[in-house]
Amino acid sequence: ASGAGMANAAIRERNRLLLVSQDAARQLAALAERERIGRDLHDLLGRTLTLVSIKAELAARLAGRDPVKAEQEMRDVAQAAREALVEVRAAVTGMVASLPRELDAARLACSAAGIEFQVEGRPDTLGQGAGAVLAMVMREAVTNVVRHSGAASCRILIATQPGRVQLSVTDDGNGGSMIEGSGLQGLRARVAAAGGTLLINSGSAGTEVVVTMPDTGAP
Amino acid sequence: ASGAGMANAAIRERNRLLLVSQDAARQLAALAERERIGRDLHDLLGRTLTLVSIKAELAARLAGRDPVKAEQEMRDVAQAAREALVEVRAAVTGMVASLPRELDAARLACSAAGIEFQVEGRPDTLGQGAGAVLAMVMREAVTNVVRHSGAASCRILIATQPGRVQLSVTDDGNGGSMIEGSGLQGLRARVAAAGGTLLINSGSAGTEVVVTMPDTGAP
Amino acid sequence: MIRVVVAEDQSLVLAALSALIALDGDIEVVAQTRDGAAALDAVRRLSPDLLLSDIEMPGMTGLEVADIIQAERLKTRVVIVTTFGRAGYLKRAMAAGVRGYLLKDAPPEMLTQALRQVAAGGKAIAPELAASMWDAGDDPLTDR
Ligand SMILES: Nc1ncnc2c1ncn2[C@@H]1O[C@H](COP(=O)(O)OP(=O)(O)OP(=O)(O)O)[C@@H](O)[C@H]1O
Ligand SMILES: Nc1ncnc2c1ncn2[C@@H]1O[C@H](COP(=O)(O)OP(=O)(O)OP(=O)(O)O)[C@@H](O)[C@H]1O
Ligand SMILES: [Mg+2]
Ligand SMILES: [Mg+2]
Ligand SMILES: [Mg+2]
Repeated sequence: ASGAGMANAAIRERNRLLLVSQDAARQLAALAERERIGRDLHDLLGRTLTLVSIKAELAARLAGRDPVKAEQEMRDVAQAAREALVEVRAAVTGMVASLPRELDAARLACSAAGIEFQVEGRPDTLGQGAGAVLAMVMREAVTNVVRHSGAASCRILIATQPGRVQLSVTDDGNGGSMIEGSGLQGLRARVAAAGGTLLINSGSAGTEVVVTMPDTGAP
Repeated sequence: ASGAGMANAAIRERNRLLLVSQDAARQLAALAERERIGRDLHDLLGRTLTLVSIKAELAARLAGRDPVKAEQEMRDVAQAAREALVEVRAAVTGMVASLPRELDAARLACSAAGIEFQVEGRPDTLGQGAGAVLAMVMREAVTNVVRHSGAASCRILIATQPGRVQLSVTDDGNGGSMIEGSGLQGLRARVAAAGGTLLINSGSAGTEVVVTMPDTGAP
Repeated sequence: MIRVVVAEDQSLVLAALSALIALDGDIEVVAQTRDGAAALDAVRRLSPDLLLSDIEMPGMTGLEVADIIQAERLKTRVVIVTTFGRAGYLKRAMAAGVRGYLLKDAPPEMLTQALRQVAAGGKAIAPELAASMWDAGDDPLTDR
């Protein structure tokens, strides 16, 4: 990260600004995303659940005097719920993190911070389950490299073997205390929940985060 | 935004990096947010809608043979739908943009870009409807100031009168073509949809975006 | 009569699902259980024709119960019902010898039809879920 002709103070200033502006951009983006999803859901659910509660009430009233109509109301309710479920399923699939997408974002973050970024291995051959967990791991590990490492380069290695996959994020920075904050703790929890293992090495030659996960290759 | 001792090239480089890193941070943040919300909703909705569809089917079948049981099933369905609505509303309320929160984000974005930021008026007295639209307006207008204006300062003015509210975002930058891209177009559409008016002035002394909205003050 | 143990951790769903499949009269629910351990216990004790089970439950998942039933060579056949076809579940289910894999909100005729089919020695997989198996990363033509 040595911009030609930039004084040391200028470099430090640049790094400070990068971090502040990233925080700001992050907040804005999170807000925008929340709002978009909020609107979608509000529309979808508001509509379905309101319909369900009204029709179910109506059916309950009809049950004693007009069972045929009551039955029809209840079938409508079941149908509405099933249709909403189809939409929710589609929305959720669109939301799952993917490793290739996350690699692009990590490449951008590193390039912005002047950290060289290398990838070895094929991110696109993983099953969606393992892919989603590894995407989260990579996001947190690379964010830490950018924020804490002072590294000049960051290397991602993806190694697949039958039935399992290993991801490592290695930097050549200064290492750190690695006293686990919410970032590393959350990561550890998610990896464990998915049946994987997490290994962290940090020293004066840099930091390495290695995750091994079972991978059935299933979607 | 004049870092002492920084050459012109260095400043340009810094600005480029700021934008790139903001993009990266934005992508990362949006992904994270989507995933978090996705998980929560997935669970809430999946549970409720599944329950509704199964119980409604059961009630429909019972209608002919056991009207008392059928009625009870339908009341359960209505109850479940109502409870889910309350939960969804609570989740969505936390998601919709609010002007005070958005002002904080704008202050951060400007400070990161070295632009002085001033606010006059009370953002916290608005009704939620007007507040959400103005929050969106401000987000887009301030993003434009940071990206396009070259300004040294940005001023936000919020003026409330009985029944209406006016927000202006003024910068002292270079002005611009103001040929409307998706940013200004989207903003115009939302303001119009909410019954407000949008006015844009741009010249060599800077740019001013003024929105006037009806405001009932209702929460 | 087809004898079924039902396992589902959401008690309202458990009750409604059990009542629903018993309506036609040819299926009898011999036990309703709310977690994996209780389901396994009921299967061992009652030796039903079928276990109709949710996946995500406290303690042991429906797939883990299916693993054990297969390992112990019990005669009970397993039908899984789920709300979302999560990544990898279907393949795991197949590996555990599961015979039916359906959406919980499937129309009841489809559900009871599937139960009869599996009890008779067949298989039943919801088309929505079967399709998802081939969506990503599993193209037989791509050689890693
Ligand atoms: N690549 C790295 N190089 C140097 N130090 C690191 C690296 N990754 C983590 N650390 C150290 O480990 C600590 C814990 O990391 P962790 O991600 O848990 O928390 P954090 O990044 O400080 O905050 P957050 O909870 O927001 O992620 C960091 O504060 C830092 O000191
Ligand atoms: N405060 C400003 N100062 C100078 N020029 C501006 C300002 N605001 C907008 N512009 C000009 O108006 C154009 C249109 O703005 P608009 O927000 O619609 O699009 P954009 O910012 O280029 O892209 P996006 O769709 O991402 O917002 C900008 O490209 C820019 O040239
Ligand atoms: Mg961290
Ligand atoms: Mg814009
Ligand atoms: Mg469950």
